[in-house]
Amino acid sequence: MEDAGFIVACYVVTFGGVAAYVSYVLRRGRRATEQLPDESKPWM
Amino acid sequence: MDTVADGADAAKGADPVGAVAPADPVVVLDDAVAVLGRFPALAGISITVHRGEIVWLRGPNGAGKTTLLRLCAGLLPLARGTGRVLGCDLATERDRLRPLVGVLGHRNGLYLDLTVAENVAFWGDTVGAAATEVAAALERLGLADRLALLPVRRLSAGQQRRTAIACLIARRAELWLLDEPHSGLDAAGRDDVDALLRQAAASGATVMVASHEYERAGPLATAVFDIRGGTVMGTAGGSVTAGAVASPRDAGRDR
Amino acid sequence: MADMATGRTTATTATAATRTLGIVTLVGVAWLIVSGLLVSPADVNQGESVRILYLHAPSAWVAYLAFVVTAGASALYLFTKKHSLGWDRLAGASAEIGVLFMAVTLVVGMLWGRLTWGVFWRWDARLTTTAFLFVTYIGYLAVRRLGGTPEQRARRSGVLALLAVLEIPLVHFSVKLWRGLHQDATVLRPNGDVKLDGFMLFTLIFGVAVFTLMYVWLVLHRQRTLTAEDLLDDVGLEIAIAERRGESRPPDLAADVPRSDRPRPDITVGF
Amino acid sequence: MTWWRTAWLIARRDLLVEWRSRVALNQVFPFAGIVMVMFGFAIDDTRLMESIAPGLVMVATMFSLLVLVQRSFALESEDGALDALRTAGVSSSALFWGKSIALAAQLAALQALLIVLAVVLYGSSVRPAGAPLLVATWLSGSWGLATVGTLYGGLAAGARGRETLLPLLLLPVVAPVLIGATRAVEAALGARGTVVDGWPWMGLVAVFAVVFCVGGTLAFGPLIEE
Repeated sequence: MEDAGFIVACYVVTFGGVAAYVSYVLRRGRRATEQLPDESKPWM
Repeated sequence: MDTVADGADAAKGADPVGAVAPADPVVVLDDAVAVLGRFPALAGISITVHRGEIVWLRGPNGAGKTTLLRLCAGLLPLARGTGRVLGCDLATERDRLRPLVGVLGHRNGLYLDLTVAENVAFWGDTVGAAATEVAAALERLGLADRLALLPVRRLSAGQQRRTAIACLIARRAELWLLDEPHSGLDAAGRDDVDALLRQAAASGATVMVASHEYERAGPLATAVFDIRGGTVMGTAGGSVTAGAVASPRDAGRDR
Repeated sequence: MADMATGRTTATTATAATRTLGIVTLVGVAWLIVSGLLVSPADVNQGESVRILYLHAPSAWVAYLAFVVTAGASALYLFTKKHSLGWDRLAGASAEIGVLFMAVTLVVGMLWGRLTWGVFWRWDARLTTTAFLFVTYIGYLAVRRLGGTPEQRARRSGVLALLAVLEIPLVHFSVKLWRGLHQDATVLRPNGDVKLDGFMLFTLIFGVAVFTLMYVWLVLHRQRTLTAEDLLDDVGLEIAIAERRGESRPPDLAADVPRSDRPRPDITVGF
Repeated sequence: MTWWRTAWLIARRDLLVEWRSRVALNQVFPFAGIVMVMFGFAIDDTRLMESIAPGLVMVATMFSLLVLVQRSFALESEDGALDALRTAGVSSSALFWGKSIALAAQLAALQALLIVLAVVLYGSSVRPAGAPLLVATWLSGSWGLATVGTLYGGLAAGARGRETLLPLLLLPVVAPVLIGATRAVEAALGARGTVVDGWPWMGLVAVFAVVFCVGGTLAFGPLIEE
C-alpha cells in the first residue's frame, strides 16, 4: 500500500522533528543552567 | 541653589535634580557602564564636568574615550549605573538630550555626494540655523569660496574635517563632544579649532575633547581625565571649580 | 562550577510540574500514535490518508497559537510600564516553537497533498498564507539574533511581532482574493469534506489537546533556557567589567597577578 | 522647525544626493531594464509575455526596491550621518516620512520606466479606460513599497548581514502589493479581465500603503533606536 508510506512518513516527520527540538532545548538548557546557582533561577 | 551644597564644591554624591543652574554640573556619571555588543567599553566610570569647562580625555587606544563621548551624547544606552547630562537622565531622557549636544565623531557625518555648502546648509537647517549663521560658519573655517561648491567626496581628509566642524558651529550646542578634532588638520586648522573651543567655553558651552595630541589639548584644557580600561584613573591639570566659570552669560553667545 | 560555595546547582530547566506535564504529554503522544495509526477507522472519502489529519490540524493550531502568544507577549513587553524581559523571552520562545510547528505543518501538508491531490503544492490561499507566515517568523528570529543589549533585542523584535500582526491579515486577504479569481474545480480540501464519525472526531480533539500540552511544555523549557542564558550573559558582563577595570591598573601591579588567578566576582552577587 | 519641514528637508536631501550621485539613474534603472530583457529571453513567447507583463513589471520593481532601500540607508551610514541626524533632534517619524517620500519618488519613476519597457518589449498597450486605474495603482503602489521599504530598511541598516536580512524581512511583507498591483495593472493594460475588475485590487494596494504608512510612523523610532 503506497499510502502507508506517506502516512508513516508524516508521523515520523512530526514527532521526529519535535523530538529533535526537545533534545536541543534540553541540552541547551542544561549547558546554561549548570553554570548558575539554583537561587538565581526564577522557576526553582 | 540650596545653601547646603555650597561649601561642598558640588560634592559627587549630590543629587543633581532640578534645573541646570550655571554652577550645576553639566555631566554627572556615577559608576556608568556602557556595552558594545558584549564588551563593557565603559566599566563603571564616575565623572563630574561643570559648565564652561574644557575637559581633555586622555588615554591609550581602546580606553573607552569614544564610548564615553557617545554615552554623554545620548547615542548609547546606559547599561548600569546612573548618569545625567544637561539635566537629562541618561536612562530615560536620551531623546531630550540629543538635540542639546554637538558631536564630532571619528566620522564626519557628511553626505559625500553633496557639496560643502549643501552639507553645512542641511545640518544648519535641521537645527533651524539662519542662512547668515551658515555662511559665517563656512567663512570661519575657510570654506567660503571655491571649496564650498565641491562635493565632499573630492576634498582632502582635512578639508572634510573642516566641513564637519563648520556643521558643528552651525548647531548651537550646549555641550560639545569632540573625538580627535585635530585629526587631519593642518597647523592653521588646529589653531582655528582651539580658538573655536575656547570661544565656545567662554560663552557658556561645555567641551569634552578626546585627543592624543598633548601639545594641542594640554594648553586648551581646564581639566584632564585619564581614561584607561573604561574607567577614570585620575584627574589632573588645572581643574576648575564650579565657581571659576560661574557666570558665563556675560560672554554672550556669538557664534 | 558545581562546587560553588553558595547553594546547589541543578543543571536542568525542569521542575516537578514540567516533569509531570512531560509524562502526561508523552503518554498522550503514544496514545495519539496508536489511535491515529491503528485504532481509528478510515474515512469514506479520504481513505487511510485521513490519519494525517490528526497531525496536520493540531500542529497548524499550535503554530498559530504560538504566534498569537508571541504577539501578545510582545505587546505586554512594549506597553507595560515595567518592560519586563520575561515577556520578551516568552515571545521569543513561542515564536521559535511556532516556526517549528509551522515547518511540520507545511511538510506534512505537502505529503498529504501528494496523497489527496496528487501534487505536493497547490496555490491554495491557506497554504500560501502559511508559507508567508513561516518566512515572516524566520525573519523575526533572525532579527532576535542581531545582538545588542537585551532591551534593544526586546524592543526591536517586539515591534516586529506587532508589525507581523498588521501584515498577516493583509497577506491572507490578498492571497484569498487572488485565489478567488481562478475558480478552480472543487477538489478534496484537507479536512474540508471529511465526514468525521464520533471516534475520529475524538481523536482529532485529543490530538489538539496533546499538541497544546506539547507546546506548553516546550515553551516553559525554552523560556527557562533563554532566561538562564540571559542571566549567564549578565554574569559574563560582570566578569568582563572586572577584567576591563583590571586594565586600568598600573602595569606593574597587573603583572603580579597571573590572569587566571585574578579575583573574579562572586557569581551570585547581583541576583 | 516644524515636523513637515523636517520631513521635507530629509526628502529633498535624499533626492539631491541621488541627483548628484545618479546611482539610481545609472545603476538601478538599467538593472531593472535588464531584468525585463532577461525575462524576455527566458520566456520567449510573445503572447505569453504580453499576458504576464504586469507581473514581470512588479517583480522587477521588487528587486529594484531592495537595491534602492539599501542605497537609501547606505548614504546615511557611509560617513556616520545617522548619528548626526539623531543628535540634530530630527524626529524619527519625520525621518521616516522624508526617506519614504524620496524613495517613493524614485520608485514611481522606476515603475513608469518599466511600464514603458513592457509596452516596448512585451507588446502591452494601455487602454484609455484603464489609465486612471493605472495611475492610481502606480501612486499607491509606489507609496506602499516606499513606506514598507524604509521601515524594514531602517531596521536592517545597522545590522550585520543587512544585505541578506533585508530581502528576508521585506519580500514576504510586500506580497499583497505584488499580488494587488499585478492584478490591477493587468486589468488596466487589458491583459486580463475588465477595468472595473481592477479597482478592488487597487484598493488592496491603497490599504496596504495606509497601514504601513501609519505603522511605520509609529514603529520607525523604536526600530532604529540603539
